[in-house]
Amino acid sequence: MNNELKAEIENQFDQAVFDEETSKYLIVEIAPASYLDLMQTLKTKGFDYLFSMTGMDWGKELGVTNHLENSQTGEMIVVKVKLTDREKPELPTLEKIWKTAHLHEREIYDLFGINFKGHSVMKRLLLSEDWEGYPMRKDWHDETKMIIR
Amino acid sequence: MILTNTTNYFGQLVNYLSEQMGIGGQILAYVLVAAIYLSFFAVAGLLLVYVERRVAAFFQLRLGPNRVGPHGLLQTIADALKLLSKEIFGTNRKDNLLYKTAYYLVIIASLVSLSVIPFSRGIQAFDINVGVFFISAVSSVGVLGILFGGWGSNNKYSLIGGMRSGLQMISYELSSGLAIITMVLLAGTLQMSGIIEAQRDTWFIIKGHIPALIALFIFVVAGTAESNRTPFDLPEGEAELGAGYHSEYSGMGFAYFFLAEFINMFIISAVGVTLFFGGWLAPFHLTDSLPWQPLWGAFWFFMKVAVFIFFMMWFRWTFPRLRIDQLLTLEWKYLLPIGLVNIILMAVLVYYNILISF
Amino acid sequence: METLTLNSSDLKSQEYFLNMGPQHPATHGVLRLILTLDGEVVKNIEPDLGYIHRSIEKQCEYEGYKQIIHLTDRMDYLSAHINNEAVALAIEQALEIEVPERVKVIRTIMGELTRIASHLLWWGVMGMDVGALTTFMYAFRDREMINDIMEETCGARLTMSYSTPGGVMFDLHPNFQKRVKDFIPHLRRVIPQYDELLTGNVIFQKRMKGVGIMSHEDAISHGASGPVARGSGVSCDRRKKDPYSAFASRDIQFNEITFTEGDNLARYNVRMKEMLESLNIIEQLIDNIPDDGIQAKTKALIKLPKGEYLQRVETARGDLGVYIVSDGKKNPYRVKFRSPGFSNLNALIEIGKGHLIADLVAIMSTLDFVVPDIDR
Amino acid sequence: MSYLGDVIGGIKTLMKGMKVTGSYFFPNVINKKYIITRQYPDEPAIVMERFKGEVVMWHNENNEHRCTGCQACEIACPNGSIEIIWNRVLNEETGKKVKQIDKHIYHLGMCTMCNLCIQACPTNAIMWSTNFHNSTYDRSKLTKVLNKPGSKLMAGVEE
Repeated sequence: MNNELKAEIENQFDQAVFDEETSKYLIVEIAPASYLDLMQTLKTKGFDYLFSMTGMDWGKELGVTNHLENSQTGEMIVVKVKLTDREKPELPTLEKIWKTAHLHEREIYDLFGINFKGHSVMKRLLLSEDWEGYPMRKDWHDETKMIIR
Repeated sequence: MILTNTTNYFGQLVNYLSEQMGIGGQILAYVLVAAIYLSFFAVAGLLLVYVERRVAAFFQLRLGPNRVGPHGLLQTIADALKLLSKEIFGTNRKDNLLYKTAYYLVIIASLVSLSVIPFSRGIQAFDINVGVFFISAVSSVGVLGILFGGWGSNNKYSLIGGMRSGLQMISYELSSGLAIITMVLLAGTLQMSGIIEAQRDTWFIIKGHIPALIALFIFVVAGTAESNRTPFDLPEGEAELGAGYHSEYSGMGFAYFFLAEFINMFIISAVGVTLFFGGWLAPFHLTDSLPWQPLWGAFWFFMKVAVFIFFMMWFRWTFPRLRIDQLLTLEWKYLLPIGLVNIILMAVLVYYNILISF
Repeated sequence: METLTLNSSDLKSQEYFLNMGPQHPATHGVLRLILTLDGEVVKNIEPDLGYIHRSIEKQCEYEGYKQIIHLTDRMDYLSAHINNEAVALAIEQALEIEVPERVKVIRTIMGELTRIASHLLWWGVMGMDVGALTTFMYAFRDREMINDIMEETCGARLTMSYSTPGGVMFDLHPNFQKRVKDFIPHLRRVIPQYDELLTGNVIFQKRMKGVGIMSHEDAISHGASGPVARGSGVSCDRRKKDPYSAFASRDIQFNEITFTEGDNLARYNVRMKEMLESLNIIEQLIDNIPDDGIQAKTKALIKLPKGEYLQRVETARGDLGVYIVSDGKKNPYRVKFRSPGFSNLNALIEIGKGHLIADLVAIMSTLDFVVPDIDR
Repeated sequence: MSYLGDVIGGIKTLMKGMKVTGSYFFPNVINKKYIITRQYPDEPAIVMERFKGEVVMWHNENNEHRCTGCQACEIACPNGSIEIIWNRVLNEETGKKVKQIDKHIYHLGMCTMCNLCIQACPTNAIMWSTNFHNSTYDRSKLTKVLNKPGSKLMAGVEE
């Protein structure tokens, strides 16, 4: 199944990078431009359950790791998208495809500062509006609020 | 003079003092009676709060207040003292007039209704010839207080609570009125003492058999609703509205609302006992030949009221709350039609005298 | 400063805002909902989170792997043990440790006890939310027995920190089996009482039936999991779908409870029936706990190999995902807790609309939020 | 007919609920049969032997403890609740400088009772106490020094 899927994705999205080493699930890394298309395609292929959206800071790039599940077979696929622009990172929203993306994207916006274009309420969720910076980024540092041993 | 019953002890007191001391004596007598009623109000209210807490505790596998005084009896007095000493504060931009009038209206309504309740033979401040009607009229003034409080506090939760309360009271007045009228058909009088006298041989709950039972059921439901208790505590609706219409009251303002709720419960029970269970009459004429008749009457009256109140507490600690639309459905689709049919049934029974009497 | 995303110019003439929470009896903690109301009808819901956000994910990046576990207790404190287990399993998965059978069985029994305790608390609070105040004390009486079992073995009543990578902290207390065996018939006896007191009650039925309907598709799209999704007919029990601990190593017979109505009553019934299923599971395990040690060999300082690991377990609230990205150091590079409550909250935004406030409270209750779980 | 059926069925379910609460109420009134309240200060609290109340250091009657000052607990602690102040003292017999604790400081206010320090301790010097009377009016009182003043390392622990 994995290989079939891989081939199909490869056909449609030539810039997709696959990674089967680091995780027990198939990881697809995709450029931001074809991110929405890929997710849409995956949904039609039966991956209808957006398990989680994880904001990531890989040091240089920011990004999102999506865990998708096929709610029938229980199969999982991981979709990663990396953004090199740390100043104004932008991604298209998945809200239209999965309703659960609504809160997940707000959380990622809040903690990582990735702006999801087309999201209905792109506001801070956990932190207050006057918070400066995005605390889950690796370069975020606060002498008073963080004590690192 | 409205005072008609010559065996009325309060009436005798007024007459005696006014004969002795003229107009001053009359005023003194009125003040005395008022003082008696006010102190009864306070004591009964505090006692009911204690009983409610204790009963609730036993329902909920707890002990309840048991530290202050013997068996915790003084707990509510301590609470009242605490409430007295509390600072009174409200919201910004509240409607001060309505906000401050609210609790007086509520408490006056329940105090005034108390005046026509016959505690025993001759112990009744105000034996008016339209007693039952008077109670249902006056007790609906209380809803004004709740509406005032809800609106005046400038708080949306209070407002919702107040509005719910208005809706609920207006609806359920109807049913309780119908239930009362059903029983009045049996008595042929609206006077409280008259109603009790009519039950000397047979209590109305037995005399009126089926329709009386239905009327009792309607009366209990409507009465519970009128006293804003679970399952009809929507105006407070703790889980939804915090505290509803009295959210923004503190200190004695809150205490008045609280006391009035319990006195209302007492009044509803007293009316229920008077209408259905023969008021202060002893069951099976048990104590009729004993001396101290008025005291025995009071004893039986309070016993019956206690049982009635206990059932209301039992409801409260068992049932979930209704939703506002279900509340109205229950009233307009169930209680009101049943009540109307019941009144006709009762009328027919009374006309053809198909009643049980000993 | 202003966190309201709606302002009064968006309102229609009949509508007004109601700020529900963060301090409100029905929000079970510090959830804040900004409601747009028309009369009592909810037109729009906007959650405002973060009142108990402790940044557990960020903290984890500065902790060793063993030290993460105690933080997870504080997430969904009602299924603390299952959270511990999830992290432990994720680490074991990464290190490819095979834990002793005894550990698996202990973890499963503890997990099911936690689930029952959580559902009991939910049941009590559910009653409170619809106005039946007595349910709370009855549920707490029975939950107390589980807390005692937990305290006797784990040393804590709520935040157990009982699982460690490769094993469990302490061995079972000698009284454990006896206490659990006392508890099972007790709960079997009281659950019919619960049904008589609340489930069967006509007022309760009327309050629950047909309220807050979430369709099968919506449940999937909202990412709902646990009893919430199973109330909508989505079969999503991780214990069945991708078994872990004793569910994998033993042949445990139990049913996945699903209802198709998707309303409040369905979600309610799922949880009520799940308690009995959990009792079944415990009954099957309690008599034969093998005796092969409580700790697999682990290094004192755990370093996960480079890579990323996802472990999903079924907590009392649903599907908890622990996603660990490791770069081979002693601290994780990134830890994400995909909490079930967070996705279920997403469902509330939609299914709460168009209901009365009283119904919204009931819906929130059947979605069973634990706010620290949402905020993390 | 379903109208009347509804009413009667509804009342029946209500009576069932009242039966349940009543079955607890009346025995409670008579002899407090089902009451679960423990009146805590009067009745002692039931604390299990494993209850994780606070970390204490075991001392024997000669005021000796088993802590070698290895700092394993300090490292194991997730939130820095334990600080050990130590110095090296010359051991008269062997002539070597040995690590010795000066103060074993324990911040109860930060402790999450996760048991990692006790698990980490190689010499079983620290253990749980079931004491839960930990509330104070002053947060600084929650910072405790575990080793008693003047206490020494027990002989033979070092090996």
